[in-house]
Amino acid sequence: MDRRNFIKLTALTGSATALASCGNPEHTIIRFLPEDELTPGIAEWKPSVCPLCASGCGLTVRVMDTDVEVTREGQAGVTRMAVAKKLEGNPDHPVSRGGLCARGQAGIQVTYHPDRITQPLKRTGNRGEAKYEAVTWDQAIAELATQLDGLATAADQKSLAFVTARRSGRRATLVQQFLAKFGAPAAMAFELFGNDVLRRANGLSFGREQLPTLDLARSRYVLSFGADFLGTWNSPVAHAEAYGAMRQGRPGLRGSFVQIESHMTQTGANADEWVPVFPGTEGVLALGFAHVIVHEKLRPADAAGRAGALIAGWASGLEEYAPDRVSKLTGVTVHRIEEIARHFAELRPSMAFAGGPPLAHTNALFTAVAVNALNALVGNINEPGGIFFTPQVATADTGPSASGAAPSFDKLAAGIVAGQLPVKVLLVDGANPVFATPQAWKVKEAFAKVPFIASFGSFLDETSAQADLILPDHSFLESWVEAAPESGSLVAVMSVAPPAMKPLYQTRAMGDVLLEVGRKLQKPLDLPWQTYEEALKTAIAPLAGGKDIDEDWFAIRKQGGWWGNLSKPAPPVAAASKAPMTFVEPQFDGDVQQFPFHFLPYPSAAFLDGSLAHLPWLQELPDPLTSAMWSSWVEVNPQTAERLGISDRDIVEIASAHGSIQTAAVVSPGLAQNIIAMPVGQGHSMFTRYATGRGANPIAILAPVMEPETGSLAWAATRVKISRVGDPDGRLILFAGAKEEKPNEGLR
Amino acid sequence: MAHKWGLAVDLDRCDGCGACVTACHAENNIPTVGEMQAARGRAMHWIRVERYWEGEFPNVRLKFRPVMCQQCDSAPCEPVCPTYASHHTADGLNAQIYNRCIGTRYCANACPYNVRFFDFFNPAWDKPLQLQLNPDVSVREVGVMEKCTFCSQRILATTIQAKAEKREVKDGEIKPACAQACPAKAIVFGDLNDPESEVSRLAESPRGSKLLEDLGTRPNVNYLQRLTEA
Amino acid sequence: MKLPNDATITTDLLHPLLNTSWRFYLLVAFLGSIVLMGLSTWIFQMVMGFGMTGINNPIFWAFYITNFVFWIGISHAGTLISAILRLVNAGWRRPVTRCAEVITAFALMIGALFPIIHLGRPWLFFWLVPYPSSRMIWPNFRSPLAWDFFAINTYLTGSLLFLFLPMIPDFAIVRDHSTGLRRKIYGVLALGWRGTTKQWHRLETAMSIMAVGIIPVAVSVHTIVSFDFSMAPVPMWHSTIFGPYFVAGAIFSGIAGLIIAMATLRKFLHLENYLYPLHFQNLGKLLLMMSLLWGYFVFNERLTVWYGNHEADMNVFWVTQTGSFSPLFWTMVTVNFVIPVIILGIKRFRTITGCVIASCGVCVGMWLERFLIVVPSLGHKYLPYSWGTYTPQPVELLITVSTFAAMTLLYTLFAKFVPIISIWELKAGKHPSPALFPEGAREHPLGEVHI
Amino acid sequence: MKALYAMYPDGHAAQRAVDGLRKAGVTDNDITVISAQPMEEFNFSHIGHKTYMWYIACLGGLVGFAGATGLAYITETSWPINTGGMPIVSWWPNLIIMFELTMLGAILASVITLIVTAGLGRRRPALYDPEVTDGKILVGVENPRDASLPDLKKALQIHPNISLKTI
Repeated sequence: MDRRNFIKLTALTGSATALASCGNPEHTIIRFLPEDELTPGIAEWKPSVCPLCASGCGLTVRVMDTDVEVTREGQAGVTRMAVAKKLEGNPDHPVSRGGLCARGQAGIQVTYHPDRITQPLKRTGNRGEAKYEAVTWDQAIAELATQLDGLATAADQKSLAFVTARRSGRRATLVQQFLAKFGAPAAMAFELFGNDVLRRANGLSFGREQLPTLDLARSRYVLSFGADFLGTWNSPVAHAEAYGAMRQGRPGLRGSFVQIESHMTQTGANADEWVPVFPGTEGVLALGFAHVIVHEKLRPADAAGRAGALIAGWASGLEEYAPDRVSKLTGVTVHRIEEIARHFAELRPSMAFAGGPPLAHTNALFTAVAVNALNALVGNINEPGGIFFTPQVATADTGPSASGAAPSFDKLAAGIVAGQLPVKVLLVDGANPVFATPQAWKVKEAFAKVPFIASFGSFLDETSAQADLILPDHSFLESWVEAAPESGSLVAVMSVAPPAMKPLYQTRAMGDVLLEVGRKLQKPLDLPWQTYEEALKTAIAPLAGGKDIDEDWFAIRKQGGWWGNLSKPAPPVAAASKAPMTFVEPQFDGDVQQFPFHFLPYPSAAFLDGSLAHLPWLQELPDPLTSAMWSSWVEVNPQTAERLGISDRDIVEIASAHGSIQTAAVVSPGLAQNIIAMPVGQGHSMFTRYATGRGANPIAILAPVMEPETGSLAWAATRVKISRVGDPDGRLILFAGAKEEKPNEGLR
Repeated sequence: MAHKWGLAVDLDRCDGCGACVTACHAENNIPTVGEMQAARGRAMHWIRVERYWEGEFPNVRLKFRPVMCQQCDSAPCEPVCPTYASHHTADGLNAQIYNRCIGTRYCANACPYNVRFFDFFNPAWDKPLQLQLNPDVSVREVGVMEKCTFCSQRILATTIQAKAEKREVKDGEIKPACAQACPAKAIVFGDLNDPESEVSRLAESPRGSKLLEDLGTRPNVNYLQRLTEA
Repeated sequence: MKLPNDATITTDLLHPLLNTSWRFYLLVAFLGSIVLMGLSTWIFQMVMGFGMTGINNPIFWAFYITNFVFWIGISHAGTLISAILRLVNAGWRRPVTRCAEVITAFALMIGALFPIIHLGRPWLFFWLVPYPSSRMIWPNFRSPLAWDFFAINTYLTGSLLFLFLPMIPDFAIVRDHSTGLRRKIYGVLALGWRGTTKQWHRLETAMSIMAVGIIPVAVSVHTIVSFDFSMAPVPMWHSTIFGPYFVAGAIFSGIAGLIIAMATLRKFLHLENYLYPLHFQNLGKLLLMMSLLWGYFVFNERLTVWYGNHEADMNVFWVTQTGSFSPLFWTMVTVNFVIPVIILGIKRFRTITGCVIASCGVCVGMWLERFLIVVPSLGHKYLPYSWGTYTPQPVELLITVSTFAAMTLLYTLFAKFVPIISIWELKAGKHPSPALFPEGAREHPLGEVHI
Repeated sequence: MKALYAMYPDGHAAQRAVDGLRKAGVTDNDITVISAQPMEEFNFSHIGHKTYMWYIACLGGLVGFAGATGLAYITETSWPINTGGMPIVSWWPNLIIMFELTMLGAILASVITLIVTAGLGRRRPALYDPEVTDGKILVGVENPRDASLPDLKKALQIHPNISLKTI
């Protein structure tokens, strides 16, 4: 692809000054007056919020004055600016509690990324060609407005679609209001590793359609079904902080932790007991535990209440989940089942939770509900050391609701391709569906059929490259940023923070752009706010419940958000009627003979679903288990590798019924013989100089298998075959020393 | 009374997430060497999270161990340096004076922990990534050795502050980047000369041990073993 | 074969100085170009950055240090050997000493260059020199590298003087047999030597003092080079055997180098009348002894490590015995021990050709030995997570090759401008001191004593 | 007349000439014998073999040792750097440097003695004859007293076809 031109274009001003500054900058570059008074060399700490994942950790940003090359009114020059130097966890924030994960630390590179889009762009070449010309904001906004007016005049507002990654917070509210007022269907929140199944299950079992908050710190026995809760799942920083406390925070009392999964994750590596199971049978195992507990009279069956009622045969003692049968189904020994069950019931407070691969099978909802029932049976819900549900701040305020719910993303794509869903204008914010969806979904083809696509992205990724118009958002350090954490805190949290620094480029906050477009339309939408900040303030300032809203607002933005007990927390939703569920074998795509291996893609520790692959620090961060840097790989069990003649670093081909990819092999003892696992994140065809054309993307070959209840992708339900196709070619870079160097083993 | 800075790393808290590694890069202006150089074994991580597999599937275990400069009391890296670039500070750190270093790389050979890194090229940052550089830490030029400093810039800033306020440095007041970032609070920094400090308290722990103790390097980093069962 | 008399000795040995063939220029041009290539490679490396080499974390030393130790080893041929032979007054030394001492001088110069080439910032090498800098920061005398600096400089100075003093009378001879500019130059070099009995006595005394002094220095130099390794707590480096091990290895490779040099001279300068098979046989015997000694040391080193069975040591041990480095290791054993012992142990094979073949093998083998000491240990220190591997890069190969060319070039030039065999010492062979030889005993001009 | 000398074909002749000169009452110090190589087996070659070079060499060694000790001590104390509990002045390592400089001192001392006592590198023209390098042996007397000339001539004229030379 033609990245070179793109850089030339976007970094027009930057590179011009860069060239000019060869030699003596003082003489060749205009020096603008600093906009604000600075104390040279003195660091200032400003609050912010980490937007890189849904956890919504609070940050403190170290800000210092520095010479920055900027353009003002098209004039290149150097100015003295207060810019961010380092991100730390906000010690007062109830989610991050002063800690920050590797991804959060690297977040600062989003702002300073050399390939950021610095101004509005209009497509000149074909879609995906990434040929753009610079336009002014007025032109860009006018363009978008005319497109929307076009829909309005044709009374075709329904064919405006909005794809985003966020599901909560004021930003979502603003989008939702915009769409509703315009008359379009609600926004589609697309996450590859979404947790819709778990939310649904929690809704069914406990009346809370949200992710659980784990009170690890006070727990004595933790039972995790496949959840990589210390690495990538839910709210890792909060979990890690609590995990530390669970292990060594209480003198004389060390909580123990059992990980049940089919592929060793970073979390599993820390477990006291690591229990591999056959993929998709975690729910059975949970019920096996429940069976033991009930039969040994450790707890009465009815203790599970509503959660237990969702499992067929619960009241009658779960006869079909007797340990020996469960043992056959899951591959866990009877003895072990009984032992873990007893510990779980006796070492209270205890907790169990499911996440990740177990909830990415066709029987995911059953698994989740089963684990919930196990929890409820032992009485771990809303108990210290158990599972909590963070009270949610109601950020969606009254107003017209979107006309009609959004279709799930695969349906949208299919609809467009089939021509049943004529989407005329598509707005994309923060999501990269072209990369993060199975090829079988034909998302790219779908986008090709959409007449007009506008993206708010800061980088040219696979999806932005399809856009006709790019309206680059600020980086989170340059704009108002907020998050309404769904979990990770025992009290209600609303993180919000003002810009930590001035914008480096001609970018604009997406919220403000939407508001302006709304004003610029022929039939203005009269949204209730003039600015994004106002939208935040109106909803968040009242939380403090003080007299002077401005004072409250000042205090809130100063500490980086509001947290505390809500005056009137939302009540649990009423029990949805649901027929009791029973275990059904998970369905896998691909014939067992032809595709003998379970294919397990997992969010990589560095890049999650691939949205962070453009950050050099994360590219060079050794993977916790394989120590791989700058590359992607596939993990194979040693026996399997020996059988197939595969050794470390060999190039292998992984083929499913829906495509094939090639990557390097890592022989790892951390998974069963019939499973191969591969991290998601690399394999971008276009995502800045650091990620483009690096490694392979396992999502591409996934089968379009859905979890029937929620319609979310069952990304662990694909079967593949693997074969050695080449010698090591150096594409796999390991930080750890070579394993070969144990030549004496043969001799001893 | 002089300080004696030390670390305690609680391996029972550490979950191997690698936050410390990135934090160290951010704080100390450590360049990312890029794909080509990383492939040639020149990736620079002043702190690395070592992981060791034990056993075979299904009875497989994994152990993490963050390894940074152990700031040894009798450091093998110091006497071998012909120019005193690698020397001992009054508060017990193994300091590296980049400007004195002529790049014999002898110190790196002598270091049993392999925590010293060599600048094979002048560091480069694609503009404007250089805006992130920490002004308190010098950028190392080609041909010199660099290593973990326990974030001496932070130690210095705080001690100066304390002096200005005519008081002692409080325990926990200084936090190296790795300790500050660590979500699990597995890394604790403090003054080993102060018996009240948390790091001294942890050093007393029966789980405590030092890395490659038998080499007689007398490290100032205490590793608290990870327990195996409840 | 006719025995040379005083007149023929002078004419034969001055012949290469006084007339030059086109082959000489060709050779010099060829070698010179290689040397220039080496220099430019070094400059390239400095400009582009040290990363041009194959050095990495944790293998911080490799080719350059190997070459350093190798050349210092070669340098142990001359001065040490000729000093010993002088002290025991072995007559057969007379034609040998100078070409041996020359090796020392040049090998030292080249060897001493490598620690500088290998520096990350070579332009600051002078910080190793103890001079009163502005902040009065002196070199660290605890560092084995500082010891190297002193030892090598002492040895170099001593060797150069040791080489130069016996050349003075020969310069006088050249002076008297030449005219014009050449006469002037050699006149200066001859320092107005006349050859009075007093001068001869002083010269002889000085030489014997130097001989006594230079031997311990030579031993110390390679011991200190071995300290560079044995002072560091690195698996299989931290060993007390390294001192003698290195000295033995140095003399071993030194003799090999000497044999090769002598054979070449004999062939190209037609010195068949001066360098006899006898000399090669004597040196061959010496080489055989050193080969056995070397084998003994290697056996000691390996056996003690294997019995000690310390985990870190054993990793390195197995990597060299059966692992990725084993091909190099067993090649080394073959060419350093098996082949020399066979060739030199059997009298029939101990011919000039045989000696040369064995010597070439030994040179290769000793280079490998140093490489196998440096790299595998660094690649396999205590924490397996930080292990590494090493592949040499073009710059290292080019610079290494060019130093061999440099050695040959310097040697060629020397043989061109200085009588490569000490004329006066040959002649002096005819006038043995009665103190050393009983009445009626007669020393053959080429060394054998007949009673 | 600066000097009176004659060239002799071999050591025996030279020996006779030297003996003659001695009979004529010339002291060894005034007799100059020049040959292309040392001729240990002839008595005349022992003229002027007395020397203190060995003692001077030892002296040089001592100087070198002292110098090294001083250098080590002064440099190590001039910048009292923190060595982490190790001695500022560490004698074991310093011994190595002392040893090297000791030997260097000895070597330089002996070379200097050689140059000075053997009168090397002096500019003033001295009694010499290039024929020496062809194997002839020069025996002569520098700055002879005119009175003694006849005796000297007789002593040197051991054979009719020996031609006396003067400069």
